[in-house]
Amino acid sequence: MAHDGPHIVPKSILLKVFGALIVLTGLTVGVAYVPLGPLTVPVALGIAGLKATLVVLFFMHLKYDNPVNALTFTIGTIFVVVFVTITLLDTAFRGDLGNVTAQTVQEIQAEQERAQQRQDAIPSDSLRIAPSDYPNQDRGASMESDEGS
Amino acid sequence: MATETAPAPTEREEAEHDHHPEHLQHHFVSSKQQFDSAKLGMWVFLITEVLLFSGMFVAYAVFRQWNPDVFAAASGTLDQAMGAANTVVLLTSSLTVALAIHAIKQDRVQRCIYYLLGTLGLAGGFMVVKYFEYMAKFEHGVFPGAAFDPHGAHYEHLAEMTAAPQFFSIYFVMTGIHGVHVIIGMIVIGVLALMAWRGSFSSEWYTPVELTGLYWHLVDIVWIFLFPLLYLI
Amino acid sequence: MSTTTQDAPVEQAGPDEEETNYLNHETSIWSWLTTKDHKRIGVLYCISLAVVFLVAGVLALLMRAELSGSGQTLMGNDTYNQVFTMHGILMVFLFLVPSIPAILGNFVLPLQIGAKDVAFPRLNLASWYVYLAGAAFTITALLTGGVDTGWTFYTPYSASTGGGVLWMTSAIFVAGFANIFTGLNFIVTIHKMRAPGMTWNRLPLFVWGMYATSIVQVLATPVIGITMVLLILEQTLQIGIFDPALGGDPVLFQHFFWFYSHPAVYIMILPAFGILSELIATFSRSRIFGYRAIALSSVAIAMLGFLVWGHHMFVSGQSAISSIVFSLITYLIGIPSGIKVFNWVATLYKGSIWLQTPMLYALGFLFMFTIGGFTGIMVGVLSVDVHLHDTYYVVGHFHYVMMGGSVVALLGGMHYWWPKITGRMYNETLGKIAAGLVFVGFNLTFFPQLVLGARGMPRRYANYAERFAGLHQLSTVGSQILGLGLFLILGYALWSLAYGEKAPANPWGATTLEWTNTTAVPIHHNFERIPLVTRGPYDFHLADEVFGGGDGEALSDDVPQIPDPAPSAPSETDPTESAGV
Amino acid sequence: MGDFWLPEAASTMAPKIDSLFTFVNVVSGVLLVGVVTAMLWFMYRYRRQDPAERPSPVKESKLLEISWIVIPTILVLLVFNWGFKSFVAQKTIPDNAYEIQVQARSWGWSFEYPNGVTTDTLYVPADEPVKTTMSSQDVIHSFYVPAFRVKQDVLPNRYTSVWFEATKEGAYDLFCTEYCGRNHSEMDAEVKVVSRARFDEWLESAGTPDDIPLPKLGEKLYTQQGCQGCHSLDGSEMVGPSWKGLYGKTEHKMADGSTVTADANYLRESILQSGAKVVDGYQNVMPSYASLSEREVSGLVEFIKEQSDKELSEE
Repeated sequence: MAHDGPHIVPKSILLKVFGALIVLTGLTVGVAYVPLGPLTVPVALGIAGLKATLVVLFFMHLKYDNPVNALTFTIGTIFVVVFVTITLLDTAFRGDLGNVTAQTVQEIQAEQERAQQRQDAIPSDSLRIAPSDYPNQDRGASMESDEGS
Repeated sequence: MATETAPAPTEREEAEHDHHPEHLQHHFVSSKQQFDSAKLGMWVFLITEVLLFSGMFVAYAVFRQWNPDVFAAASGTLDQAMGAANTVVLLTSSLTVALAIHAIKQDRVQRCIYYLLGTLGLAGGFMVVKYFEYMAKFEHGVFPGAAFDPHGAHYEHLAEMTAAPQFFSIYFVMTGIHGVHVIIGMIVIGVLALMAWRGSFSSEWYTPVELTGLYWHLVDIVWIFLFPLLYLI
Repeated sequence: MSTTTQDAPVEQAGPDEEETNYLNHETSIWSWLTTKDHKRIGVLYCISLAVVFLVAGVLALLMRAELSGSGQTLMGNDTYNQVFTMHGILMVFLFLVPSIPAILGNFVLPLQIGAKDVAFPRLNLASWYVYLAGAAFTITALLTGGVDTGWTFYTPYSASTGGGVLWMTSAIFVAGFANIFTGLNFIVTIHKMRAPGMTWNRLPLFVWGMYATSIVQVLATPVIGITMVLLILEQTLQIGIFDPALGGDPVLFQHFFWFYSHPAVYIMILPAFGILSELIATFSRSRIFGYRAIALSSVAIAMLGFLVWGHHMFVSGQSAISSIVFSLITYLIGIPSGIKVFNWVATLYKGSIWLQTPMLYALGFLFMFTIGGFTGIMVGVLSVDVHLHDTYYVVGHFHYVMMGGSVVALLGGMHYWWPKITGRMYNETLGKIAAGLVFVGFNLTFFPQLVLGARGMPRRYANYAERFAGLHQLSTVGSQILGLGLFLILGYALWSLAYGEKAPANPWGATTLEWTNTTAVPIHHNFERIPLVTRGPYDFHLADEVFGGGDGEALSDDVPQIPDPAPSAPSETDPTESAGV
Repeated sequence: MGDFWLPEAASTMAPKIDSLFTFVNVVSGVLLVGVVTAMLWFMYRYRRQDPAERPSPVKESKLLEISWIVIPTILVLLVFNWGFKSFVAQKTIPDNAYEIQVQARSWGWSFEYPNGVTTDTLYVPADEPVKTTMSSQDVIHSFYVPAFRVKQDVLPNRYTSVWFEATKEGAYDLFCTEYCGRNHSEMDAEVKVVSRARFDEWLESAGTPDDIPLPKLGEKLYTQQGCQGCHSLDGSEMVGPSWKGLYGKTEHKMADGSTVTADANYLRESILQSGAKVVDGYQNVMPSYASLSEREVSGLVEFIKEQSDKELSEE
């Protein structure tokens, strides 16, 4: 834990890390032009995470530092993940038991209007779309088609 | 852990300097204890920064998950070249800060000042690029919040999209708060360069440089995440 | 416990004269306003928080007075809404969250671990000033139209009302920094500033409680900061994150808000656990049963506390799956809390129980916190919470935890450390009477609220159906008894400052460093010599010198020191040389 | 015990919730008595009799510690499981539920039945699952019927739902439990549970017939649409301007400094586009009532007109 005198990271390592960071930046830009489908976000975040790790370990000396500092930082990042994940647990699953609609009122109204327009195109009064027709339509359905973006 | 406050280092340090170390505050036993405390304090401060940004990342994640198409389309209107250039600028500034600390640890004060000034220049460059990016958006009515009224060929299609204002609100808030951090960093680095020039730092005491370095790297890390999230995907 | 041999400190006056201590070594107002001494900052915080508590408490009495009748009795709806809003905001953000850490944490923590000060004394002082700035913003909010949003600021209501909302949110943003500074300071202090021999297993449980609290403060407070920033931007620039009219999601605001505000509950209660452990150990003169379980359960609660915020949102329109997950994790927190209660009761077993005022508060805490815990289990039940949510049951529940737990522990702690802070004893008889009034008044106020809530009385109602009137009146009477008790405390505390009997160094026969190794009122640098710790915090049977053959009254200079069993602790620098740095 | 603690149970869900409530209450009570008895006994038995008393430390018992980890864990998991099951039942809406649309606004409720009838009292048929589809026109409100043990926040941007099956005919309270501003505590309504036959009869007759006179229609809308929450008829100050003597006022001052004459067109515009002109001294908080039919708007205007006529005749 205790070191004798300040630990000095060799300049060569700093330069190598910098080189790696630049290469990874190029990579992440390049990858953005490759259609990866659902992997787009994970790949981008993965590369960013790798870059951040390099910065933390070498530029910020965490690799050579007191483990307490590393623990501190790790706990911080864990709680960011907790915050994001558990919030998404709600927002991604609205409408699961039917007590709340997945779509907003505005979206439902927009959809109703579109349905109305379709209806006007084919003159028929047999169709009536009520808000109650929508609640169970899961947001997941629209998610699947969107994931490629 | 239990031995962290063991008295051993003091005796050695006391032997090394027969005088009371200049920067040692009275309530610390040794310079090492003081340095370690400052550093742990900085790390704890850094995680508060991380959690401060986390709120905006959550907002981003939630709205992106609701409107993936809109976010992809809106992110397409950002200038990737400028974003990439800024990433490189910020990474380089991180390197120069690391080198400044490297230099001061070896008592190379002159070199440390150069590196600090280099960092300052790069940070300034970052802000200049940011300024042009913001201006290009404002010109076309791309504002955060209620003023959002995109026009012009590149942006027109945004007006049709329901969640485009959310994307740009999040974009401006995230990059704005990040920008504020850059400016604060610039001020502190400027002060450090001045202090270094006055000979305040040496390999014996360089805590402020080290701590500012940590802060600056964190600002860099935040940008490392902002860049792909906002510009690329 | 023993101390090292070292030349006597310079500033120490002879035994006959008035001793120099942290209170009188410098006396100008300026020396107080610029002090970096953790003890003085604790006192400054104590004064500011007492004022806030007084104001917020009077607001509570006004609320209860209004509710003594079903219709309008004292004030109109708008006034009532502002009153309960200010009561909530002041109590939560400006009193309970900072309370124990800022007053007792600041005063006691460095003493208990054998440090000369916290790690960053300047930051500590800054914390107090930032807190005052937050308070100033709050006053501005009141002057610019007031706030009637409830302390929760739920959107979109908060976006549409009250001229003071912007100022109030800024106040909370600013005051948050005060908590972050305190938490950061304590984490570093506990990690880096412990005296030689003060291993993690020898830390007093109050320190463990403060450690767990600080973790929560540091991790959670920035999130309320960014939430308030987003709320402010939403009102000024109309960025549509939370406001549905702008395309935002109001439930998302609740996630942001409770991500902080639920852990904030632990910021309030974890230090109370710490105080309770000190009180129970000292006044039953026995080692805390399950020391490790209590210490680690605090840290476990701190961590798990971040995973349960959604149990405030079972009927908010969040997805059912997240309600279920949140409910399950909520129960996991109930268990460590239960462990603590059982351990404290077990500590009493075969002890030597001394029923002084602080101990009365501790025992009262055990009763009320247990009710708070059980009612917490009740509102954590998914389907029952649907019925109880946003009723007086919830009001009763969190007052049992916050007031019956946190505030009662603070009162116990203040009585316990009062002699150390002021150097004077309070009046024991009045102390016991006040403790009784607080206990009776509290339960009479809040137990009827549990019943009211279960019967369907919604909270935040200025007027209510006639059938609820009886219980409401009972509650109002209770609040007046409670208020009487609290004013009595204020009265004899002030009296004691001027006329109280001089306190000995260790009136309770406690074994932690702040009692055993300092003078009656600690000196500016805390210890004449940095202590070397050789035993656990509650090893009463090993600490013969502590009692001096009696109940602690006799302790002070005439107690023979045990010969030094270990090598010298590091020599300290001359206190005069760096004084005030 | 249930009778002391809980309100009347009038839905199929209520007994289930009540039994769980009572179970938790009883177990908590038993444990509380245990803890307090132990505490008081130790307090008495081990009270300090001699200041020099120095008890020897008690050996910690692993068995004891494990037991008070394991037993509470089992208890809370039991309670969680029970609560989980009834929660799913609470939230899973039966397919055949009778649907009522609920609109919440500051500070009132309106209930719309499938045939378009709108009321400010909730009528529901007994012994039949009823589903409410709710949304809010302004801020968050919460739909709470204590007797049914149902509660659900009503959001401005989404539809939320609850369902219940009333078991006893009678009148029950409906409260708003999400704080919504000045008259939050007045935002209540009545739930009337009637037999299916009487419900059908009522629904048949409650429609707004086209032949009722316009001012009467307006008077009905005045309470139904919640106008009374903000606009008084007797000139007293509320959130919005009073309707007393409003019609025909010539120097009607606006927030932007201009003045208008409060004629029928102005009133119409204020109802349909509430933010178009804001009266001096008032906040722009009124929701738009663009959903009203042409006849309903005219009805309201006539009703407002009547308030001024009345004043004239009184003088």
